[in-house]
Amino acid sequence: MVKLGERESTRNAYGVALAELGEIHPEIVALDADLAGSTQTRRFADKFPERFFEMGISEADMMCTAAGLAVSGKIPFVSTFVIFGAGRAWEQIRNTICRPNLPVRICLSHGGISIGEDGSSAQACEDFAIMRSIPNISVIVPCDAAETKALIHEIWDKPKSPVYIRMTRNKVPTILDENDQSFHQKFTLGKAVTLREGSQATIIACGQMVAVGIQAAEELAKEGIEVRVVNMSTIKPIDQDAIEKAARETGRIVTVEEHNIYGGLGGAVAEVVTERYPVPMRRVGVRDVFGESGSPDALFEKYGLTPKNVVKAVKDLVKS
Amino acid sequence: MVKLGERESTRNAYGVALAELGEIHPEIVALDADLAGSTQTRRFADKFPERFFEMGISEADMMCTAAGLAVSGKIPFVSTFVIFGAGRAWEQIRNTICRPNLPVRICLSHGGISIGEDGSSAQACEDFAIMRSIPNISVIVPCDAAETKALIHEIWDKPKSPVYIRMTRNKVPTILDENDQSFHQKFTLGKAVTLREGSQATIIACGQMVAVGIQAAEELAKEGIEVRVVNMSTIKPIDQDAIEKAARETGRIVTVEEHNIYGGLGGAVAEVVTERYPVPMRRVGVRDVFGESGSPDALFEKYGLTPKNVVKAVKDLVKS
Amino acid sequence: MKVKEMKREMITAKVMKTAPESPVNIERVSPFSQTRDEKVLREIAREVRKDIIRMTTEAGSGHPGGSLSATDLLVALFWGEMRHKPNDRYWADRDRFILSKGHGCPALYSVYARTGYIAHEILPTLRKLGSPLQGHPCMIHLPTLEISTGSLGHGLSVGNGMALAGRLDGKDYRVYVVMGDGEQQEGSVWEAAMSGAHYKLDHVCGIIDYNHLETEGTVEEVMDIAPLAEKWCAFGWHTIEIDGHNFDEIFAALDEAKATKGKPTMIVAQTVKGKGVSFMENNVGFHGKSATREQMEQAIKELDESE
Amino acid sequence: MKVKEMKREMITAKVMKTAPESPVNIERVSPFSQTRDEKVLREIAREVRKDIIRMTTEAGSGHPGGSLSATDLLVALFWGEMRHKPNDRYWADRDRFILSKGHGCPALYSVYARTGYIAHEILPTLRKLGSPLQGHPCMIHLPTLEISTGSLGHGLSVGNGMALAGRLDGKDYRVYVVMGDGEQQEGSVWEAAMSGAHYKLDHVCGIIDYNHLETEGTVEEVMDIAPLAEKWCAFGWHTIEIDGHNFDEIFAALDEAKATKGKPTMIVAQTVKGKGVSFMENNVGFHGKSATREQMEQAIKELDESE
Ligand SMILES: Cc1ncc(C[n+]2csc(CCOP(=O)(O)OP(=O)(O)O)c2C)c(N)n1
Ligand SMILES: Cc1ncc(C[n+]2csc(CCOP(=O)(O)OP(=O)(O)O)c2C)c(N)n1
Ligand SMILES: [Mg+2]
Ligand SMILES: [Mg+2]
Repeated sequence: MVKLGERESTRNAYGVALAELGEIHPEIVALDADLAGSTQTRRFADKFPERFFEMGISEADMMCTAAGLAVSGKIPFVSTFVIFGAGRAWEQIRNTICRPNLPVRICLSHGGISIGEDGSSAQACEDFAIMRSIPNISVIVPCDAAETKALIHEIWDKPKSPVYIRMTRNKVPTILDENDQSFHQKFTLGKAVTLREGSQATIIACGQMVAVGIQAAEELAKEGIEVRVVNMSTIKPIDQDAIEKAARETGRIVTVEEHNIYGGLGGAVAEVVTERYPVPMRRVGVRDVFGESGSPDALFEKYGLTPKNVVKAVKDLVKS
Repeated sequence: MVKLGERESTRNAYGVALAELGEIHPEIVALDADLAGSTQTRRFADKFPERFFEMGISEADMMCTAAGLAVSGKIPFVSTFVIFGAGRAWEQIRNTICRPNLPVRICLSHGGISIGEDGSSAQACEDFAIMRSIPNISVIVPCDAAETKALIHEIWDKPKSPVYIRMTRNKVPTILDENDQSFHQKFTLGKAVTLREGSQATIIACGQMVAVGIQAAEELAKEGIEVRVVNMSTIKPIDQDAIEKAARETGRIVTVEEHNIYGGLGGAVAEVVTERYPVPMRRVGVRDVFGESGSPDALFEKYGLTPKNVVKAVKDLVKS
Repeated sequence: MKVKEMKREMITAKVMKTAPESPVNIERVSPFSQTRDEKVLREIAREVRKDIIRMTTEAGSGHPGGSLSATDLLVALFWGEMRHKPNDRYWADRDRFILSKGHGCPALYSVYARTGYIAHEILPTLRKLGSPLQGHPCMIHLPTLEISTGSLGHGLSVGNGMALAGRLDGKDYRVYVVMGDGEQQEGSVWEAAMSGAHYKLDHVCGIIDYNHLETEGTVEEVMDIAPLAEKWCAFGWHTIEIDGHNFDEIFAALDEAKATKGKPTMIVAQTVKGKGVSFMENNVGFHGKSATREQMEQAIKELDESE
Repeated sequence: MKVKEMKREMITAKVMKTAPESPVNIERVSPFSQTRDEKVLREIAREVRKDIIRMTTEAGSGHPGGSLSATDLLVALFWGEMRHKPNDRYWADRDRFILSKGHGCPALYSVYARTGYIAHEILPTLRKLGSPLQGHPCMIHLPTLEISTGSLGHGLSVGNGMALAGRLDGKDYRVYVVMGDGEQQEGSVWEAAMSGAHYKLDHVCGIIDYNHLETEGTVEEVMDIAPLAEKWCAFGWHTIEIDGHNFDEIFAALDEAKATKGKPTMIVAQTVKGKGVSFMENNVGFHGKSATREQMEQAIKELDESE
C-alpha cells in the first residue's frame, strides 16, 4: 500500500542532498542567481563558500559560466527559479550546455503554479516541453523530497550529459510504499515506478501530481474502479516500455502534471502510446492558460489539478 | 492533383508581403536584430525607414521593445533567426508578449536544419515545442511562399494575440492545387487543408515537409497505397477535427516535420489522436539530435527527412 | 489642500461593474490633484507606506522592502511629475509609468488607489485568488497597468518601445521606468540602455532604486554594479545621482531629465530598503517577506509617529 | 626559422584514425614553435588569410570579413602569447582560447592547422557534411576547440567559468576570449563583464575585434556601441585600446593584461573587416558571403604580393 507521509519541499531535499554530496565530491560546484535562499543552494554555499558562485540576477551568464566550469572538469549544479533558468536562459542551455553535451545539472525550483502568490510571471508550466525538445538533456521531475534526494545522489556524475531537474516551492507529502519503504533509493534515470496496481486504467504522473494521482486512485477504488499509478519522474528519456505495458494491460491512460497540457508529460506519453500501442488518453494539467496569484491549493482547485479532476478523467475514459 | 511548382523561400514571400502590408497599414512596424537582409524585413525597412527599428544583436531587447510598441497601438512584426528569436528571447516572449497577450507577430526565419552550412548552433528544431507550450500564442508554419503571403495578409491584425510564424532559409517548391490554384488564398488560422485524398493513412505535415509528404504519397500511390496528405500549417490552435477525421477515416497517421520528434507537430497530433480517436502513428522528424553543417538536401537525407523516410513510415504502419 | 482630507476623499472611489476589456472596473472619478509641496507629499508617502505594510502582512507574503524604498519616487512621479488623469486612464497623451521591478507593486497599487485609479478597498486583496492586485503586476488583471512586469530586466525595453511609438505618433508623452539595483545585473537592461541611447529617446527617463540590497544580501556582495552612474554615462545616458528620499532632489532631477535633449536620462536614486520602518531598514530579511501582525502594528505606529 | 619551411612541415600533419572521444583524429606532432618576430608573424598571418579565402570560397559560404579582421589577433595569441602544446591538446596547464564570435572560425581553423592541432588538408572540408570544421565551432566535431560557439554573447561567460575552475584547481592558466564588436550588443556580454570584474578574474583577457561592421552595416548605424572602452572601464575591466593589426601593440597589450592584477583586461582592438584583401576591406558585403573563384584568385594574388 502506498501512503502519503510527512510534507517536505523537493527544493529542500535538493539543498540537503547537494550539501551532502559536496562533502564527498570536490568537483561539485554550485551556482545561483540571487535566489540561493529559495532554491536551497544556500546550504551548499554555507558549507563550501569557495565552490559556490553567486552570479547575481544574470541567468544567461550563469548558464554559460557553468558550461565553462563543466568543460574544465567541474560538475556544476545550477539553480534559480524554473522560469528564469529554463526560460530566460533557454538558448544558453541549448547552445552552450546541450550542444557541447556538458555535464551540467540544471536544478531549478519554484516550477509550476504551486509557486502560488507570486503569480503568473513566475508560474512556469512550459519547462517540460521546452527542456525535452533539446537533444542530449535528461528531464526529471521528482515526486517528493525522498525521491529528490535519491536522484541527486544518483545523477550527480552520471549521465555525463546535461540533466534538468524541476522542483517546486511548496511542501509535498512524501510517498511511502509500505511494502518497500525504500523504493526511492532505487531511483533509476529513465525508469518509471509503479506505485499501485490496477487494470482499468493507468494514471501516469510526475512531481507532486503523483500524490494527487494516488489520492484519485484511492477514491476510484472506493467506487470499484482499479487503476494503476505510475510515477514517471523521468520525462526524458521516457520509459517507453512502462507506457506500452500500461497501454496494453490497462487500455486507458490519464497523465497528470503541473504543466501545460501541451508538450509536457502528456505529450511525451501520447507520442509513445501512438507509436507503440494506441489507447485512449486524457491529459490532466494546466489547460494552456497563465496562472495567477493564490495559494497552491486554491490554484490546484481552480486550474484543475486535484484528485477530483483525475477521477473525472479516469471515469470519462472508463465509461467511453 | 497537387503539383510542386516554382521554388521560392518562405522568408522571401514574407518580406514581400510585409512591405505590401506596410503600404496599407500605417500601424505596422518592423523590428530586426542585425539580420534584416536574411529575414527579408529589409524590404519593409527600405520602404518605411521610420517604421523599421534595427535593434542590433539584442534579441531580448527587441522582443520587449516590440511589446512596448504593441501596447501603444502598433502591430509589430519582429524578425530574426528562429534560434535567436524563439530561443534566446523565449522568456521575453513568454512574459512580456504572451502574458499580457499583445498582438506581436514573431516572424522568424532560418528555422530547422535547412539553414544548412551554418551548422547546429542555428539549426533550431525545438521551436514548435517551445512556442506552443506558451499560452495565448498561435504557431504557424507555412508550407511555401504562396501560403506565407496569404497568411501574413490574414494574420496581420487578427488574432489580437501573439502569433509565431516559422520560416526557412532555402527555396521550397510552391504547392499548386490544379483544381484550385488559389487554395493558399483561403489560409485560415487553425484550419488544416487536405491536399490529396487517400484512405489507407494520412500524412500530416507542415512547412517544407508538406512537399516531401506529397512526393511520398505519389510514390506510395505507385505501389497502390493511397494516402491522404494534410497541410497542418497551424500547429496551434491545431485543427482537432481534421486530425480526428484523418484518424477515423484512414486509421493511421504519419506526421512529418523539420523539427525534433519530441514536442512538435507529431506531439501535438498525438495529443489529439489519443484524446479523440486513438490510432497508430509514426513521427518523421529530426530524431532528437543536433544537426550539423551541410547542404539542406544532404541534411534531409542524413537526418531522415526525405520522401523515402515518409514512405517507409507509412508502409511500416500499413503492414503492422 | 489638506492631505488628510484628500486621503479621505480618495478612498471613496468604488469598485464598479466590470468593464468589457477587464475583470476589474474602477470608477475613476477622483478628487486627485497634483502638487510638489513636500509636506503634502510626505504625508502621502506615509500613507502609501502604511498601505504597503498592511497589504503585505494581510497577504502573508510580498516584497515590502523594495516597495518602501521606491515609495517616495513613485509619489513624486504620480503627484508631482507625470501628466496623467486617473479618471481617464487610457488618455492617449498620458505619460507612461512602468514598474520594471515588478515585485515592488504594493507601492504602485497603493499609489493607484490614492490617485484614484483603483478603489482603496481592494488593496487588502493583494496576492489573493481572483484579485486584480497580482503578486507581480499583470495588466490582464489590472488594465490600469501600462504593462505586466515581474521578470526583471524587461521594463526599460518596453518603455523604449512606448517611446518609439510616441515619436511615430507625434505625441509628446514621456515614459518613466523604475528599476531595481539588483535588476541592473540583467544583461537585457544594458541592451535597452544601448538602444535607448541609439534612438536618442530623450522622452525616456529611468530611475534606479539604488537600495543596495537584493534577495541574497547587499548588491556589492552578490554582484557588484558599481560604479553605476559611470556605466549609464558610458552607455550614452544623461545620468543624475540623487537621494531618492529627498523630494527636492527628485524633482530637480526630473526637471533636468525633461530639459535634456538628444539622450535619455537615468536617475540613480540612493535609497534605503525598508525606508520608514526601523526594523525593516537595510534589512534583507524583508526583501521578500512580509511583517507579522505585531510587526505591522509596530510599523504603522512608527510611520504615524514619524515626521 | 624560415616561415616557408615551417609551413611545409605543418601540412604534413595527417588525419589519423578516429580517437575514442571524437569523430576526428589528428596527429598532433608538429614542428610548431612560438615567436614574437613580427616578420615571421606577418608571413604566418598572410598564409592564414589565404587559407580563409580558400576555405570559404571552397565552401561557397562562411564569414571571410570577420575572419580576416581577427587574423592578426589570433596569430599573435597562438604564436606569440599563449602557453599551449599542439601535440598535447588536453594539457591541463594550457591557456584557453575561446572564439566567442564563432562565425570567424575559418581563421581559427587555419590557425589550428598551422600550429599543428589539425591537418591542413582538412581545411577545404569547411562546412561540408561530416567535416570536423563546422560552420560554427562545434567541439563535438572538433575536440580541439575549448567550447562550441556560434551564438553570440556566450563566450566571455564560458571563459569566466574556465577561469573560476582554474582558480579552484590552483592552476595559473590564462583565458583568452575574442569577441566581435556587433557582439557587444548582446546583454549577456555585459553580464559576463560584471561577473568577471566581480570575481576579479585577472587571468581572463578579452579582445574585441572592433572592425566597425556587423551583418547589416556599420556598428555605428545598426546599434552604436561607442564609447566602447569607457563601457568596459565602467564595468571594472582594465581596458586597453590598440591597433589590432599591429603586432607590437597587440603584444604590449597582452603583456599589460598579464601584469594587471585584481581585475580582468579587455583589449579593444581597432581592426579592418576584410583586412588584407582590397575589395573586402570595410565591405559589409563580405561579412557572410564568400568570394567567387575569380575573386579568390585576385585575393590570393593580392595577399601574396603584399608586404
Ligand atoms: C529575471 C529575474 N530573475 C530573478 C527574479 C527573482 N527576484 C525577484 S526580486 C529579486 C531581487 C531584486 O533586487 P532589486 O532589483 O535590488 O530589487 P529591490 O531591492 O528594489 O527589491 C529577484 C532576484 C526575477 N523577478 N526576475
Ligand atoms: C545571438 C546571435 N544573434 C545573431 C547572430 C547572427 N550573426 C552572426 S554574425 C553576426 C554579426 C556579428 O557582427 P560582429 O560581432 O561585429 O562580428 P564580425 O564583424 O567580427 O564578423 C550576426 C548578427 C548570432 N550568431 N548570434
Ligand atoms: Mg535593491
Ligand atoms: Mg564587427
